[in-house]
Amino acid sequence: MLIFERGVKGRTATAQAPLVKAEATDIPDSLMRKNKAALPEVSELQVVRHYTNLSRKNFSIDTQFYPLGSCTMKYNPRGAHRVASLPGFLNRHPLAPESYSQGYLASVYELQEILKEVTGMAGVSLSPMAGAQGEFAGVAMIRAYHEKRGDHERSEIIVPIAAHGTNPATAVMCGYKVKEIPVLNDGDVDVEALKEAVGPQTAGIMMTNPSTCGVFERQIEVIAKVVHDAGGLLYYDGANLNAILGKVRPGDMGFDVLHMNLHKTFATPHGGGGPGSGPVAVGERLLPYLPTPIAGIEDAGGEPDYCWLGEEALPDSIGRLSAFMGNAGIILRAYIYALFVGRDGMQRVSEFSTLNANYMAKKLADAGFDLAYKDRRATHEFIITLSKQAKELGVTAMDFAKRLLDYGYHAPTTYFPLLVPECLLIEPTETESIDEMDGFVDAMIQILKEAESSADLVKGAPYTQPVKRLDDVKAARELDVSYKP
Amino acid sequence: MLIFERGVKGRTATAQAPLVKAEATDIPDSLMRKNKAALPEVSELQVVRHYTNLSRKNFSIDTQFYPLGSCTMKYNPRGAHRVASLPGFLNRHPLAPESYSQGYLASVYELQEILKEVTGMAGVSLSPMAGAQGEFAGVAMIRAYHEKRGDHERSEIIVPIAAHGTNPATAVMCGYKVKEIPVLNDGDVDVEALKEAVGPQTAGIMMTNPSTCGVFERQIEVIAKVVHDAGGLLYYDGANLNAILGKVRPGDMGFDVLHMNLHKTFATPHGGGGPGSGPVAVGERLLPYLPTPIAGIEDAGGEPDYCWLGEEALPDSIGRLSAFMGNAGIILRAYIYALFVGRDGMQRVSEFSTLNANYMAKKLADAGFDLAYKDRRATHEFIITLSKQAKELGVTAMDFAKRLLDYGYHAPTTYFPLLVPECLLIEPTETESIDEMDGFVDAMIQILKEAESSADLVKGAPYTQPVKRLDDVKAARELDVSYKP
Amino acid sequence: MPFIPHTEEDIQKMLETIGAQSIDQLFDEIPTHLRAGALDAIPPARSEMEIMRLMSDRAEQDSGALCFIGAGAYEHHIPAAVWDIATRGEFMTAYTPYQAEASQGTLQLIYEFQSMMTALTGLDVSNASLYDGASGLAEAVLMAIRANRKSKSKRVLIAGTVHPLYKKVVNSIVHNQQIELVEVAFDSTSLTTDVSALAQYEGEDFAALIIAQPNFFGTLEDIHQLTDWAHQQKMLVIGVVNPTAASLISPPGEWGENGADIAVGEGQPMGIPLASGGPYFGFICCKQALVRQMPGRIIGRTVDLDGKEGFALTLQAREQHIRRSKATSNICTNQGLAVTAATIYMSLLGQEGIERVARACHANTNRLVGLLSAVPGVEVISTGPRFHEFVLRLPKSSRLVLEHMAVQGVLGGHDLSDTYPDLENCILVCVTETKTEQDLNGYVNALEVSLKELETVEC
Amino acid sequence: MPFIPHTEEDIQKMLETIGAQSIDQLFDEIPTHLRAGALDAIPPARSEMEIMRLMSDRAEQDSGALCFIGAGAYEHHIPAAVWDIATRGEFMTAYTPYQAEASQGTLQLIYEFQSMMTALTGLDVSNASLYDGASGLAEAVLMAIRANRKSKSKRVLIAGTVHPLYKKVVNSIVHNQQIELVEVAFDSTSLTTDVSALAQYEGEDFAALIIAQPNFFGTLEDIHQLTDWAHQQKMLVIGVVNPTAASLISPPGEWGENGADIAVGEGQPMGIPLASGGPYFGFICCKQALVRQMPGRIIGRTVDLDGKEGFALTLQAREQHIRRSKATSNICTNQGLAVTAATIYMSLLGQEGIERVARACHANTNRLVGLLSAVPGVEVISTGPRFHEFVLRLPKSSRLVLEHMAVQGVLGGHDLSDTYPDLENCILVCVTETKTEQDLNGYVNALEVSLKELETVEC
Repeated sequence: MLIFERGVKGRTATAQAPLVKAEATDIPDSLMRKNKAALPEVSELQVVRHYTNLSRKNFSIDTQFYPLGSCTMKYNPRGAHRVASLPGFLNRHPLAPESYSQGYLASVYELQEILKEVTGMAGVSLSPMAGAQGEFAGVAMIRAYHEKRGDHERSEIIVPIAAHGTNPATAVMCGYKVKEIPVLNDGDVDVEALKEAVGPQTAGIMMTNPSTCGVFERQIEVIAKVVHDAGGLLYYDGANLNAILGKVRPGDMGFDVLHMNLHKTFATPHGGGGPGSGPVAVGERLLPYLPTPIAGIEDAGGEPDYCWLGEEALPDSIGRLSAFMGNAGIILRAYIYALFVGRDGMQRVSEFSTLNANYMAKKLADAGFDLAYKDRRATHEFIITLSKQAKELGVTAMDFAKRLLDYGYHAPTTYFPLLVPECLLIEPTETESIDEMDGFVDAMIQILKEAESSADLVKGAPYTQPVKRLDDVKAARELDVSYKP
Repeated sequence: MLIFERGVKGRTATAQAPLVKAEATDIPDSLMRKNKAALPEVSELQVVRHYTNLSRKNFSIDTQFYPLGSCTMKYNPRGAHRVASLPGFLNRHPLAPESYSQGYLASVYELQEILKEVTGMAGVSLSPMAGAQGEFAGVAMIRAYHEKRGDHERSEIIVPIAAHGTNPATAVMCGYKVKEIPVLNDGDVDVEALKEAVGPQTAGIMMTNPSTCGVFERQIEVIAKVVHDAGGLLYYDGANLNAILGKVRPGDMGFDVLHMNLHKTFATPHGGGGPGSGPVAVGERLLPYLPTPIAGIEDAGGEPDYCWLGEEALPDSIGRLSAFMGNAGIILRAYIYALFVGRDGMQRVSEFSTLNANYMAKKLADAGFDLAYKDRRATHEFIITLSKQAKELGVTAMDFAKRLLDYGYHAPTTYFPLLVPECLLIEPTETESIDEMDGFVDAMIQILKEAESSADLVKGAPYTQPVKRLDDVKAARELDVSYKP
Repeated sequence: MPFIPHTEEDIQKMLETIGAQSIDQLFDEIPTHLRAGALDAIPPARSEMEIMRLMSDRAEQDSGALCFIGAGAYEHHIPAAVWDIATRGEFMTAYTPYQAEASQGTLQLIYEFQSMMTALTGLDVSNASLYDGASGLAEAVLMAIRANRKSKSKRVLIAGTVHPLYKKVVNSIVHNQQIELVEVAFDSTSLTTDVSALAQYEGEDFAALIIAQPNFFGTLEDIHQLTDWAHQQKMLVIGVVNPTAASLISPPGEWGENGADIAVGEGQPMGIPLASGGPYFGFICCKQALVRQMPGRIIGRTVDLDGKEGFALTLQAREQHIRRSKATSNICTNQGLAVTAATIYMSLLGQEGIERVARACHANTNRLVGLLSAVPGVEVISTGPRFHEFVLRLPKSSRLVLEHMAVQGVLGGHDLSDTYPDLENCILVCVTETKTEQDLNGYVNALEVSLKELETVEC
Repeated sequence: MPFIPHTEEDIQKMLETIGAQSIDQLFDEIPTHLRAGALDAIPPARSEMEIMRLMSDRAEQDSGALCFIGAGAYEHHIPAAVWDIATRGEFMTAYTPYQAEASQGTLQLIYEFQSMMTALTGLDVSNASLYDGASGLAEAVLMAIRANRKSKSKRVLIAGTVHPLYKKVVNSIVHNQQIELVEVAFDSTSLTTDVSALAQYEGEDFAALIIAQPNFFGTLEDIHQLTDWAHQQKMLVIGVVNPTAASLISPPGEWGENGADIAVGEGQPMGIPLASGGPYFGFICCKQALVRQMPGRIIGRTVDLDGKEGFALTLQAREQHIRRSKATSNICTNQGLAVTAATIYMSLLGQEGIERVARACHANTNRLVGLLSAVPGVEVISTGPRFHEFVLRLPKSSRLVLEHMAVQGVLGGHDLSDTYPDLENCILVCVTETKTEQDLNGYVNALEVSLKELETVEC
């Protein structure tokens, strides 16, 4: 039942609005609203109950193992949430003077320093509000760099075929054409194809490493040389940074710019689809182009004095990407997470996420599932392909995914990357215990047995959720995207 | 699965304890702990996930209609919880000096004034930590009063048979014998029996009004006269105060002392069984005996200065009932609720809880259910008796209660009061909407139909909860009250 | 190891299963010389207790001022229930609802959100949110250019009264696609967009006209005239609106003869704390005909195998994970958690409640304007009908006055001097429903004291 | 009408159903002259926004001091997860788990709580909690009198080193049943209970001996000797213990040859904020043989119709709602929500974590004692092994010194002068793991400044 349907005309949650209804006689009638907005008319208890119960219809990290590949669904420390929710932080106006901002600015500045160190880059801007905006900022900086040098012929961004959809979409938003290059059977980029693809038209390449195939790109240094030699720059998509955090630094691999997904690698809550935060880090060459604002420091001896660096300080910046300075609350949470984890903890993140992924991969392989890249080490995630099961039993990756819900596990990412058929991309993260992983593997084995003995059971799943499989075609054809009373 | 069973030796939630393990060499070995306590050894995520999931196995006001008679399960304002959780309130030490207590004391003092006004009494102490402790305080004051006057012969407390079990248990804890008196068929106390029961041995009477029969005691003034004439005092059990809040005041009915259940009438969360808070209010005669401490005021002109009144100020007090001053956080929440509701809102509480109860009673009666007191007005709650159904269909009040859970409604109170067979005591409270009540009535009608067509279905309920009906006999016989690894 | 549950025994067991000697061996495909060294610039790990202490002190540093700054982010009362429920683990720690059956909570909530936004804006459809109001406007511009079939132009007219930071953000985002923003000068007396200023653009090809209501100065534009003019010129109309104000004043769907085509804005006033600027959320609504050009996620209502109502992501063919380089935007995440809070906020307040908030803001603002008329030397120069902000001209350096007021614990407003040379020593002042009579007097007092202090200094 | 959902239309519809003309008519059984008039002493209703503002100011008034007071309530770090989860609606707004099938969350949690408390105390069984430590001790006294089959006495021996407020509370609660507490004098040098002081009671009939470990002064008693003495005298032993300390020092179950019989204490240190004194919770544990004499709720593990594990209230025949006047206590509610928090706290910390907390408290306390040795004129008079409190004798009026320290933002300790004539100008100081090196120096500094100020005043 929709919240609207719980309402009746005239019902209100009285305590929540001013008790007196003030006059507004000085506004001309023609500028006043004619028809009242058809918002819900409900009591406070109804709202609390409705949304509490809605929340109970979700899977989440706090309730389930959620091995969604490429999404890094790790534990979101409650302490980070608590600290970021201190009234002093929640009530600060984004345009408050620096005299009322030192606490926030100190935290932001220190996070910038931490991110520089852990990525091996020379500068950081925290302002992009999500991974995709970070990508945009990164490619826009590549563009600004070429333009500043008067190199106007570079019109193409190279993207391996396994890349996230945001990569090509971003390149287009920055006014580039996209050239896709193939990936070999072992998951590495086809370097020969890359060599053919590069040229004076090459602005840069967008890559992740480890790639979305869940393997480390072994030719990364060759790739960097090929692209750099052609005059292009290397963009690192930080979606998979969790796999190498503190272990290998993008800067050391030859990347010129990268974004990070703080909501993944730095464990801030995903919130059912956001907010995220997608800071960018750059090498020396791109420093002048970082998006504004950035936290700076004026060290006049004694206590440091923090300040905002804007257009004046960075005249060649690609500019501002949000009205204020990005998803501040997420930035704070990431900073707090970094304080929790600390210097030594950074590489533990990659070590234990890698250990977990390799463990699960091995257990699943032993149970008869096909790994997509079985001769490779898994990184923090790995892919199994259910092509055999789809062919022999008629049970697809989607069916396995839906049936897993009945067993109380969120499904891994399905059908991504696009180049592996019937695949599940599985990322356990470092915060899950062996017990949870064993439970998941047992469920997969059980589902395989079910698929063998009663395929329809699996194909009809899920059975235990608030709804069964939904009619997506109807959703698109008979578009109903808002309630009409 | 128990939290203990999720643990493995050596696992810890590292961030939550000091990172360094300090020495304690100055404590003699003989005084040190020999065997480590077998507490869970789990990760932070495991704890969060375990208890989040456990919570999901509860019914609660925030998720369900919860018409549990005599328990006043109304909406617990989130705002009261938020305000009471302000760091300034949470971090105040109970023994902090008054200079660091003015904010808290002002709130407590004002709540005392509000409760005096709404009960019609002369003094209030907030220190009892629950209804039962409030009862204890009340009866102990009655005893102190008689003793102070040298009236040592009064050894009995009279209790109507419909009373809560805490009433007689309390009388005994105060060193009294209990004399039970009957209740008439119309729900009122048998005044003739009362007249016979009173005498020089009568210390007082403990009553609720409205009684647990869900009706207003019409003879209350006669009762008061009979008891007072015999030299006894009248104790008002505030369990049902919601029914008359702001409408009739216990002080005006002739009661000498009462306790209130703030967690009921003043809408503080019940917390799965507590904490509660059971302030006592008294008339002039009992003022000297109030339990300590009480918030007082020193009005030296200008800003008021609040202070604690302890033994020195109240030398005849029955003393202290808690180490500090009771369930302060609950007291704060109740104060905040009183601010929300305000002067005019007090009697709306009783009006709308009464309206709701009478509405539901009528709807159920119309649907063929038997009201226990059908010729009486319902108060804030009412009783239906399923004797007929039990006899004719073999389906008991317990069966109805369990089946209601399957329909998503918490069951009303069952088999209380003891004098009505196969009863359900139903209290909707004023915060529920007509829709929820209609849904409940529809469910009752549905269950009645089920009982008529397939009694076993109802007798086997619930089916949709985490467990089916539990074996209480085994629980008591093969006592397992703590996990042994 | 904070947050990592592995015991030594677990590790050994797992390595045995894998057949590896050590965790380090799992990284053997990575060239050794690429391995990172010690990360000295990162401080050592701290316990939660230590972090709480450190950060409480920092939060304290930023606290305590009475805030009269608005300029795109507004202090409102946020009911306690809003974040109590929005931060339940099931909402807060869920991912994008890709597995619809296991995400009905988030999906239904977003559907309800979309419905509320269309109700408030008076338009037909809404998406599931964008990053913030400013980037939302950039998406609206891209959308309008795609959607306007009557125009091939990559130029867009924008009122000079639109938030200056929004203009910057839009430019950052769209300029690489050779899209040009052409700014319409505003009337520096009325601080509104004079329809006569548009005359010069008549007959030119623009994809859209962007208007803000209330505008950046808090003043109300004559949106009906502006909208009708743009439609006559075959432009789409993009309205930048404040959702609180929309409950009181004419919403985009009611502008002019046919209503605006697209409405965008900052969702922050709907239950989102100021929080240093985010996470907020941008909203975007449009007429039904434009729905397939809308960027970002959209949730639709449908049925399951049993015909039972359910909710799912829909029209995904517009999005990057399907369309890749041909998507309507590269946007992926929305601001789900903020939307969750906003949906609860709008449910709790309803039309009646939001309107009361809007009216209280408006009345308080006018009250402060009234009090300021008694302060010698200052002048409220935005005299037209306003919502909850106004422009105040100071007799002294606005920078210095604001600094002096801040020392007294009053953030007196947002300085306009740098951005608008015509508005020297002017500040933008905002008063919401949160301000009491005492607060308003506090403002006046801090202002008077500051002016006096500056007087003295100059002597 | 805050929190009341009824519209005028709802009301009319309901009255029609009932067949009444007005709501007032529903009260027609109540004599009119009993109706209350206007409740003028109650302020008019306020909105949540107004209440938040008022109460934030009040909370602020009570904030900001560094607290070194213990004396039965202790400041510890409380992990954020504890109350985030404990206050989920399903825990916070549920009632007593009378409908077991719909309350398995609370029931299992309490079962786990009981298990943790028995693990910490080293005893066999625990109940679901009592109101607080002090009233818990009163219940333990009543229980011991019922349970001790070897004694018919209604007298109980209590060490003089037990918390003075506990003694008062016990007396308030039990004296009406003609129960007498006989206090054992303590050694004013060692601030412990000297076994030799017990000699005078040998051969007398007492139902129990009550000992606190650590005792009120923070000093450790020789609990093994005391326990064995009491058992030889056929008394039961009731231990009053601090659960944090119990992770480090000998728990009641390990005292003497046979262990204490009953352990009670204040549960507050297990994740409950100081919060002006409550809600806290009392715990009570005992040997298996005494379980049927235990007051309050007890949860047991059992199976359902399908043989599946489940949890339910058990041994209810002890309780007031069944046994009425013959119940073991009149207690009805427990402190469920506090227990919920404590259970999450104990899970997060575990034995290792609680022990680290205990060790850090102990080390910090000794550190402050060390620093104080350099302050002229003051003397730490509790010299024996301690946990996290000590007694400091001041060279000036303890009341004045504490007042002066408070002005400097340091709550220097709890004044013992009034309660213990032998301890004139002595204060009880507590240091927990929350205090940093800087805090300890701050203490010393505030103390020195205060002493100096008082010196000056007297000149």
